[in-house]
Amino acid sequence: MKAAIVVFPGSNRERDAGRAITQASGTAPAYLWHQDTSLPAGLDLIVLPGGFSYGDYLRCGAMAAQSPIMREVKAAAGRGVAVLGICNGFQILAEAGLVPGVLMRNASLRFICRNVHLKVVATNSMFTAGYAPDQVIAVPVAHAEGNYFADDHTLDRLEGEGRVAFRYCDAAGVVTPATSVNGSARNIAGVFNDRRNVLGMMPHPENMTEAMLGGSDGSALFASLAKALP
Amino acid sequence: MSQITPEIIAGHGLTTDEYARVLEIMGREPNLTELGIFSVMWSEHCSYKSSRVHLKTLPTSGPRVICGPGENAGVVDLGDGLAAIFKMESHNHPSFIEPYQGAATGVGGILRDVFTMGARPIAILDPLRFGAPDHPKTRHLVGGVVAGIGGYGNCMGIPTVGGECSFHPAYDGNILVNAMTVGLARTDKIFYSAAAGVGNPVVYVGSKTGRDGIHGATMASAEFDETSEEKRPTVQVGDPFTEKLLLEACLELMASDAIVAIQDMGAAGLTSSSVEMASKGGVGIELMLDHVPQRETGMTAYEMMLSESQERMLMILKPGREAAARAIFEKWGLAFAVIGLVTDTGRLVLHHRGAVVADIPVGPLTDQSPIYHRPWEPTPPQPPIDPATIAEPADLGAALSALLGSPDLCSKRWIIEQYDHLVGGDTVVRPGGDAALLRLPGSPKGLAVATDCTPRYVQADPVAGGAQAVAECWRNLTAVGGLPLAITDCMNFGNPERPRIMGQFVGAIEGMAQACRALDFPVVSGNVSLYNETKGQGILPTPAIGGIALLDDHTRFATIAFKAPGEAILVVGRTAGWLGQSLYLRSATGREDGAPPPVDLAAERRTGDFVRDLIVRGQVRTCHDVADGGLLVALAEMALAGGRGADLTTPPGTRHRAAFWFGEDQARYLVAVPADAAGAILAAAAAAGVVAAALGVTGGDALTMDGRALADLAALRQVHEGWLPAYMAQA
Amino acid sequence: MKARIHVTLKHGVLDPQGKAIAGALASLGFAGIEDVRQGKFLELNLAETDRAKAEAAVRAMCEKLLANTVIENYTIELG
Amino acid sequence: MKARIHVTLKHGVLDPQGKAIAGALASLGFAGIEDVRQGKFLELNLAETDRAKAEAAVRAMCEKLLANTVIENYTIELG
Ligand SMILES: Nc1ncnc2c1ncn2[C@@H]1O[C@H](COP(=O)(O)OP(=O)(O)O)[C@@H](O)[C@H]1O
Ligand SMILES: [Mg+2]
Repeated sequence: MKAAIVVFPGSNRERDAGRAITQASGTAPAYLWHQDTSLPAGLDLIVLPGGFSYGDYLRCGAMAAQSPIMREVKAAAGRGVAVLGICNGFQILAEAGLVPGVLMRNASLRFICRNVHLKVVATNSMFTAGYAPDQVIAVPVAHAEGNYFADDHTLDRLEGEGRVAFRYCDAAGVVTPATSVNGSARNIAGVFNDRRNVLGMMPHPENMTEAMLGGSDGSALFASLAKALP
Repeated sequence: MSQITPEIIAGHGLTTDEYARVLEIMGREPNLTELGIFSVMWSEHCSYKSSRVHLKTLPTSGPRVICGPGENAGVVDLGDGLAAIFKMESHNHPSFIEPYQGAATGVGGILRDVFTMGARPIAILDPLRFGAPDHPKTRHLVGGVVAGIGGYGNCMGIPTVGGECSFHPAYDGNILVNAMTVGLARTDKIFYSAAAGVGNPVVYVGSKTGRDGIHGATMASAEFDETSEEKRPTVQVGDPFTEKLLLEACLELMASDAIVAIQDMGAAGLTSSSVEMASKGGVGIELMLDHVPQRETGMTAYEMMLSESQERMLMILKPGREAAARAIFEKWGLAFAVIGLVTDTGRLVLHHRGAVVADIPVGPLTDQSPIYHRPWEPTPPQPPIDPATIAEPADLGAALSALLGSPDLCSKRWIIEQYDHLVGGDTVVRPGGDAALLRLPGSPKGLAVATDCTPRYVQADPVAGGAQAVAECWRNLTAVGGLPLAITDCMNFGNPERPRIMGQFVGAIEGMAQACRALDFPVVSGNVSLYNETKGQGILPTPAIGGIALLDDHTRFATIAFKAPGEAILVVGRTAGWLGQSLYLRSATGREDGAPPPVDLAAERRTGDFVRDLIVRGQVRTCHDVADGGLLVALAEMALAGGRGADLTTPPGTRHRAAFWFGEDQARYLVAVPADAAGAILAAAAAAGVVAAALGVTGGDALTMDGRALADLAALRQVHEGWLPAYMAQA
Repeated sequence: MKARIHVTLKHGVLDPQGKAIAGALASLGFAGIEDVRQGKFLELNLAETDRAKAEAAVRAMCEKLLANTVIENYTIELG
Repeated sequence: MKARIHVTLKHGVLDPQGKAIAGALASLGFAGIEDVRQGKFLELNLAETDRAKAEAAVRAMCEKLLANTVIENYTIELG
């Protein structure tokens, strides 16, 4: 798998993502700079990492979404290249219009860093194929603005098209408003674009890939990609 | 007519004697800019004039110490070419005035201290002390401070993995916001601040200079009065985004060999950085202030020299490296300007708008800064408390519940979860236990970090309390399996001009020095914050200690959580039942008195070495040190963390059950081990001269004692987890 | 020329901050607060002196960056 | 009654957001932007119908919660 991670000013989980990719695929990713105007040839996967691009100022992800490299990322997504946006990367994808919806302030208004449970809703993607349908996994979140919002029409469409990837739930897999850690509409933690080659998600699978760090439920996501994109 | 009136001198916090010394050094009357420079350099904050003679008595060297106090941060050898660089600092006064920005810029400042030496920061810790929960300001301060620390550290992408948070009315008017950063560097890539090389360029990088916090450094050294909330515009606003860029740009430049010396601009910004660089290098510095990147128009030399705008650094570059360095900083979108050069005059010379606006000999400015041997009085000892005079509680379980749900002992999850403690992907033991553990990237080793202090002990007996703070930090690091290497400190005290307060400071230093020596735990950096006093009411003396410890194998560690049912619970260390200054005494009787628990440093070391050895050899995976609240509180924390209970037995012959279970005797650990391993461990303890005894067995979903139910875990969890969120939810 | 821009959430879009502020005001004892909405207020200093050109430029800035037109409205005042 | 509140940073206080926005606008090709300051804009619906009482209440809300008067100024419009 030939992967690249885009570094924006203020990205801070690019090395975490790089480690998870290397573990899963045996190949270290390239790091790209937000001002690059072209992508390396033959990329299979582009990752927009977590962090605080532009300090989360104005709106999370808004300024990064306007970076020169995002034009290339959009074009690559259009060609079917896999694009994974984690946390701030999800916010950037949403601001760039690559996935629908917006990420608002957490309902508590506070930053939240803790393990949460996710239900894997859709396993028919190259990101999630390695999970069992409805599998409950534990991964951390670490964000202040992960409160997914879209209008009802959009939410209905996402659900109808099977484009909800993950939902916040409890340890038993029960999805209720109380388990929506940040207030996300319909407990949505991750969504696909219409071609399912772009995934935006708030939780951090890259920080849950080793038992030593408290669990390895995030590994299957990277392993799925490595398998789909040999 | 003289420009410098007695009012101006007093307004700059200089005494008549100090001003006389200024005149002597200058050989003429200083102008206002020069006076401002003397004033900040000679402030308590920059000159350590009240504390210096005593700080000198702390042990600061050891086989692993690469650089002790005196630089931006301390440097300790971790082996394999790696060094830990760390320091703690206070931002107390600014955080009281504006909690969010005060705390945020405190974190920003301590981060710069560490990365200015070439280290990538890997951990932040934040010891916090607030006033009484029912004081009208406390809730707002807690919310703002925690949000500010998270706001800065999270954005920087550095995990905040530990700290403290306690409450006491003595902090009502002076909260303590201390912040510690630990960074990692290569031993052959450490950067120092001594300027060198006549003609070398002096380079300014980072944010532009505005009129931020002018006189912040003198404010941090002045006692609070009721008008200080009026001094509002001196608050600085932090910009963690710019600091993140500054960090990456500095590390990128540091990978080359362009830098001769580098120094962050902290308190007293351009003044202290340029003076310290010149003074350490024994050279002069000449600055062209017109070239300083400025955010506001019409700034005077005085304002530029005293501005405390954040996120700035001063560097001396090798000649000819300016262009390469500029390219890096401009790539990261940061200001870069050559603003002066190193000279051989030994003088700080400032040019502005075509005139020399200051010309001061650097040597005398720093060497002849005032030093005070302030008069001090020892704290009168308090009598020990005989447990027999304290009534046994009707219900031990209710007493436990009251303690676990108290502001000081309740879970700090509400705080911990507002900090990104996972970014970096190296957090092996998360906050919430004794010490956090980080693995070192690309190495089998791990680094444990913790901060500790028990101010009520220091108040009652400064020497014992100072020793206890160091010992407790050493114990917390040991409890995860770390070999403690060195400490940093943040000495938070009241007004040193009061002999009683000065006596607390002197005593605490003496106790700390004893413990550092006995435990081979030298001080490599630190910070002093005096005048934490409002209307004559001083804080509890609070020498916060931050320590680091090394694990050769980061897979051999212990956590506090009970891991399996049926394990034997052992207490290692002697329990006498010490109630003086204990939280139980306060909770049960409202009393805050008596002598604090004695600190037996030899026993501390013997016990800790024994426990660490068990962890390192893989025989113990569950360990918790015993501190505030004694054995039963520690046991409850282990049960809650592991989600399983315990059946406990009071040792036969125990004279006072509450004293046994809640006493705060030092040098103790609780461990849980497979039942069939307990005998051998008890025998090994006896052979090592360490007191150890069985206390019970893990299992169930409650704590039971001597055959009777004590407390349900679910109920305990509710009181333990409930207090802080419920408190913060009130408006 | 100075531009003053108000960016507000569209009707029907959830406003967690506004909601939290309303709750906090109520618990501070302020009664009768029916609704709170929080938006942004931006002030720009522009070198441009031509009103029409400035207006067009600021509108483009809003569309491209300053507002997320999926959920936000904006208004521009020049002066 | 409706209250419109502007909360802006005091003069001379660093505005990291404004600074970053100005940089982003410049790199998007918008020239001649001399300065950007970001503030908050709040709209409140109040049950109160007496103008003087509403004004006093909103002022108290600003002092207590809505503005950080250490570094921010606020203005109130009622209507
Ligand atoms: N302000 C804080 N920030 C981060 N972690 C905190 C804070 N306060 C307490 N903690 C964490 O909560 C746990 C319990 O704290 P404390 O009771 O002070 O521990 P100990 O008694 O072992 O020193 C520790 O892991 C500590 O790091
Ligand atoms: Mg402990």
